[in-house]
Amino acid sequence: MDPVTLELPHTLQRPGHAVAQEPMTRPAGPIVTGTSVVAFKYRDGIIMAADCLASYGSLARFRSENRLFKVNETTLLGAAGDMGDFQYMKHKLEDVMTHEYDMDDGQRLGTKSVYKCLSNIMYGRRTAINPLWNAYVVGGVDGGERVLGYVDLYGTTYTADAVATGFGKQIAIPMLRRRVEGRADEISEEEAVAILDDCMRVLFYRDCRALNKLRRAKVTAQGVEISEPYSLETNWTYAESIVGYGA
Amino acid sequence: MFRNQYDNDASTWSPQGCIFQVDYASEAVKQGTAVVGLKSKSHVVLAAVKRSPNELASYMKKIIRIDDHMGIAVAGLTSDARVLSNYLRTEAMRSKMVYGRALPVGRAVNAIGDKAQINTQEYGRRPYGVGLLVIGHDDTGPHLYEFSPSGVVSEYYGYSIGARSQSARTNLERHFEQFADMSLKELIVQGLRALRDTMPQGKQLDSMNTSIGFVGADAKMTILDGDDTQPYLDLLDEGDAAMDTE
Amino acid sequence: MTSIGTGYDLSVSTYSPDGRVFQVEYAQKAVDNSGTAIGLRVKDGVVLAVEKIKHSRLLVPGSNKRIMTAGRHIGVAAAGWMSDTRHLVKRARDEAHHYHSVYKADIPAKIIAERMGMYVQAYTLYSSVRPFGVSTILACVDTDGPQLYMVEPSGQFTGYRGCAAGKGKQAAKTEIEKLKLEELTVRDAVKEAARIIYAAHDEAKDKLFELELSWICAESGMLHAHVPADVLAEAIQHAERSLDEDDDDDDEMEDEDL
Amino acid sequence: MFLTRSEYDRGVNTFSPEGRLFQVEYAIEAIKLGTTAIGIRTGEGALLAVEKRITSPLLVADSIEKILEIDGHVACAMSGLTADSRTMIEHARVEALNHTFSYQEPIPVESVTQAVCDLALRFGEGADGQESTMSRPFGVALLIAGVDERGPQLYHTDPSGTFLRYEAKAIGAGSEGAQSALQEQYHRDISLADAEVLALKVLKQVMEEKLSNTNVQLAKVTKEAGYQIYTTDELQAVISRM
Amino acid sequence: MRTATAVAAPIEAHGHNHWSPYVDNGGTTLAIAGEDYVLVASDTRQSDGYAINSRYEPKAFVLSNNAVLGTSGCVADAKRLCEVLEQRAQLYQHKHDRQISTPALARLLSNTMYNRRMLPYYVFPVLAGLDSEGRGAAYAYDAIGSMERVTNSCFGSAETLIQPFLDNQVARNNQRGADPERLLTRQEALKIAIDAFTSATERDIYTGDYLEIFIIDAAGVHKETRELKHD
Amino acid sequence: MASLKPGEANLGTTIMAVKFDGGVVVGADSRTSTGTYVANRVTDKLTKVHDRIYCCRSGSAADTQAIADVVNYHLDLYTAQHGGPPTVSVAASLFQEICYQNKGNLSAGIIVAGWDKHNGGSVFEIPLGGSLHQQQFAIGGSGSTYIYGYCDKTFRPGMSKEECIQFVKNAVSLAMARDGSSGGVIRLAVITPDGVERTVVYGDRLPTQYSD
Repeated sequence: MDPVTLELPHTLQRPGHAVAQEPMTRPAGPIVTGTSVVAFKYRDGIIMAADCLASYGSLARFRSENRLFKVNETTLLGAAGDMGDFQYMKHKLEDVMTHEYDMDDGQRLGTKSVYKCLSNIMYGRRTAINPLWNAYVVGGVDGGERVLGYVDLYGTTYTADAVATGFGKQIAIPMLRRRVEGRADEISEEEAVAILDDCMRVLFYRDCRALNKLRRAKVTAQGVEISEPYSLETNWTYAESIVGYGA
Repeated sequence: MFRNQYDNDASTWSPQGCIFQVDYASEAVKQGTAVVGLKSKSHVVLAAVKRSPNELASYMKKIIRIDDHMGIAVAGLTSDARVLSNYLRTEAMRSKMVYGRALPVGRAVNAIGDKAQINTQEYGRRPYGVGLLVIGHDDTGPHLYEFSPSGVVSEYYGYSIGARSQSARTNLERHFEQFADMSLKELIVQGLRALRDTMPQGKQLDSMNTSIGFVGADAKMTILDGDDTQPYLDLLDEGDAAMDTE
Repeated sequence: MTSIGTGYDLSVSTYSPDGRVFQVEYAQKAVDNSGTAIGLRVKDGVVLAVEKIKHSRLLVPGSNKRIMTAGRHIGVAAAGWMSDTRHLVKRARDEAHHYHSVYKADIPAKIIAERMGMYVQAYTLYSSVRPFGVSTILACVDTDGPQLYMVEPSGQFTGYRGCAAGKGKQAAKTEIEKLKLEELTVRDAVKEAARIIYAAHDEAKDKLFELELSWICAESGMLHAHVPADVLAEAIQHAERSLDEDDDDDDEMEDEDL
Repeated sequence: MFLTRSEYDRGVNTFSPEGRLFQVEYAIEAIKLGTTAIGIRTGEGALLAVEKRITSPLLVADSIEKILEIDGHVACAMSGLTADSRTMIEHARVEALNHTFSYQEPIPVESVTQAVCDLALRFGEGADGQESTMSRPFGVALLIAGVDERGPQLYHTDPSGTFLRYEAKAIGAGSEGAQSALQEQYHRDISLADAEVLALKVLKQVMEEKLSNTNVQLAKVTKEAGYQIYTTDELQAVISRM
Repeated sequence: MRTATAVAAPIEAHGHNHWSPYVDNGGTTLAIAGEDYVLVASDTRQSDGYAINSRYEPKAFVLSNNAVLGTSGCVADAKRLCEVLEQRAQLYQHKHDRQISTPALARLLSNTMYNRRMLPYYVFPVLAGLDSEGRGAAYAYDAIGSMERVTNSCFGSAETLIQPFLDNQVARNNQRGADPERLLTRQEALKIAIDAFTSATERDIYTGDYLEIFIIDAAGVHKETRELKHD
Repeated sequence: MASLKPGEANLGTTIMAVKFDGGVVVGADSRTSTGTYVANRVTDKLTKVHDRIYCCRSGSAADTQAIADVVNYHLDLYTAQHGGPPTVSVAASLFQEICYQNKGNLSAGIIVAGWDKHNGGSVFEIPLGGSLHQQQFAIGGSGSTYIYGYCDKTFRPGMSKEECIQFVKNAVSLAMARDGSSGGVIRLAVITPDGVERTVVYGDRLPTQYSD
């Protein structure tokens, strides 16, 4: 039986569809988008957070999305940018992991390998001028070593003690520079959670595309844990002291 | 005996449910000089006899490096071996490129096994006329595999293929329980000992016709030829001396 | 077989005067020469078992698997040519993968069996290829519960409660028919499967063999997986005990599969 | 013997029960019909010598080319169905040029040889898995002589697509006699000058007609001057030294 | 009017139709060739606009044949280019069963880059190793593979600050009474490389954090890492 | 992003689907516009793709119809092969596959809703960009932007079938009242195990609301 393939009938192919392959017509840009992902290393592993919002332009359209994805026992993926592309990537990674499972030969695909594979996909699409409109954060524990990496639609990759995407780069990273950089090994889980919540709170205050309903996840030697959605305490009291615009 | 009816191509079953072309291809393996492979907990070793038509000629290459963590020894049609080793090399590089990891040895041999299977099923092709011993070290430790023209691959503690390899296998069967804890050196000598049993009357192993390969947790794939093999050949004789005294 | 040598049996695209396709029957021979493989479908899962005949003690136990996985929730046990088996398993994986990529759902047992059947059958149509020398037993748990199918060299595929292929087919079948499969749990089935493989094993023909056992059940997270070591050991003990009861005492067996 | 063979020697891709590919072995036979060619490796350079069969006085001897340049530092002599060799040498030349283009360095001698052998194999699956392009093996053997940083080298290739490195090697009709002669008289530290004489001496033994400066061809590859084919006078000089 | 319809793309998506696949991640690499050695130095800061991505993301890579590839420009391209080069060097080794020489590698790199003429690697590499005579060899490239063997070269965000300094101190251009032929000693080269980066870090926001220095000689590759300013 | 070609019929629209225990209610307005001209005032934007699965189409009429046809074809094939009806999520996945793979060339925002025996009633949304989102209720089309407030305020999980029908009527009529690109009649379909009842609320019988 021929495997089913989905193709649109020719009636649908607009004139010039043939040249639709040619690069410049393609990039549509992100449509349904998620904002910041924030993550950093702490004593026992990696901690990461992302809110549950998928925006449609400025419309807060889907409010219980999960932007944190468990790739395998040791690897966690956080996604910002286009949700369609993220779903596509999830399927791709699932296929890779299924293949690994089928091999059934005691080999494990470590976080570094997942990160490499992910980066190749992103770079490949970028080089085809048909990028996946995402920025991803990969976190995991690979052979006892903590791995925290970033890759975006340009295929840019880097690893660091603290990584964030989008608005988080501007707002969370400076906070993390102070509280995490250089002391990742000392930070206990409680402290890590506190730091992370602070970052997410400020992002909620300052990022128009953020939502005060988020998920937290950690990767440790024990594996990957993704929390249920929760909300942060926020404080508005100083509004009282602001009257007029200072004239 | 009606074999000739059924043995002209690889896409015909015989009434007994075998494929003669594949059996014949296995004969080609027996025409090659013997190679031996064996593994310990930490290392895996190849030993091979090289053939040379006359004293003015160089010796046939028997051991080929695939990657830092993998190598093969060949018995049979060298040209087929080249096809397979090139394929293995590209697969190994692909694995590095795509996942940044050394190609798992088991997957490597299965890949060529699957490739060989196609040649045993389609008309106009022929089975590969070569057998391989594939050694390698990956996340799950050292491995030794045999690849045969039928496309079947099997993992062994120690094994031998090629001319008169049966006597080497008998030798290995006698000792394989000890392999696990052997040092690399002991393992090599043990391999040479098995290899020696395949030598025809009046011929023996020397630094010219012997080839040694090994790989392990702490050792990249290494191939020893010529004088580099001498120290181990010496150990081999010492070992015998020791045995005699016992 | 009468028309052997008459020339009607040289190509899979030739019928014999009595309307048989000999090449397919010959391929079946390859299956009958191989170690026994069985599958049991019980109330809470599926169990696969094979008798892996070993031609040498040098083989690494547990390697060279004859039961393989095709897409997490599907297990394939085979009797016949190992290299043909790998070819088919590869195809099964592709089918499972493709189905998932289109429907974002796991491929149901019936569909995978059907597609494999069609694939195998295609190799019985053209003189340029030969039929597969393997019968594959597909185990699967889908939305309709545990499923078991067997695909034969002819491309014929059938659903079973319990099935067997290979050397010990007959012996195994009679044993399986005695079981009340609907009442068994996978835990029992694992033991029974081991017993049946041991019973079907022919000491005289091949000395060395290894039992391979896999299952799909709650315990394996509804994924196809080889059974844990302890379960395997327990099953083997059970098998050997019941063999001794059938008073053919055989000490060699002990050290052979350990 | 011949009869039983014929069961399995139709297809290039059919194994005999002993696991042999007869078509290839027959192709190797074809070389025994060819003119004799000799190669000798010395410390100073590698030498090639061939016999030309001047079958008719009307024939322009120079038009028979049995030694050809592959690259500045590699040459080859051939025997057998020499027409086949053209394809192979063309391939070798291209490989050599590609290498120089890619790496700005001369191609190693062994690599050219390997390239030729890969082509020779294309009656079956290509070395990198390409589909086959020919329905019979080449019926020609080559002696490839060259110099690279490993020093002077001599290689012999046959239709089976396998090659070996040699100190001295003879191919063609007179190969048996010639090879044993070489094995008696060759020694590792032979000088190029002596090698020239040896080569011609051996050729002389196996040639029907009398050896002259027109019916043999001599060429050398040295580190200093690369590939050089001997002029009639140079050839005469060597002959007179015999 | 379209904006009133359901299918109007969200504001964010507009203006992406001429999306450029390139980013400049800043950073600087220099090379100085001597008689029997060659030196490569590069900082480890990776930035994206005003944001520092990582303080330690090396942009100089040791290749399997002991040559060093220093890069600058778009890291995605740089890393891939390095991988591709490694793989081709590996192929060379498989094919000719010997390690590729640095001059051969230099030519290979040039071809590799030119093969992507239509979508260039946005990288300005310097390749450093020893030539067949054992002399220090540095090769400088543009983004599409035009190459030149040089005694010194600097590419990247601080290029305009450092190159003139090298021209003067290494090549001795416009240096009265100096012998332009004399090559620097190892110590001199090291000193100049360090000074160059320390000063450039003061003026170029894209260069900083750490300095990695590779010295290649007959004995192999020696690497040392030093602090640069983190600001 | 593929925007509409001049003269291409556009479903500037209000579409909606709500899930209740035992089924779903889908609803839509009926206006098709080219520019500011109403090309069709009684369009049926509720398209059946299988016995118990419907989709509501917004975006280019041509695109969305073609997609619906393709999916319909594949669902029939599926039924034949599997000897049983597909789940709603399978249907939704097919829609997504097409919308995602061709996102550069399509302008389609689709709601897929229906009933199947494994998951009961379910509602999926596939906006531009081809992502897939399962929802309690979904609204789409240009009109939807005017009624998010009303819907978020009104919807409660576990509403009865009748409540859902009323909810859809009110929401769609409010959108039609404020969105120039939506209008005409309200078409409704209620999908339950027992079948599909389709009803129409005429343009002159719409729920009333403040309209000065």
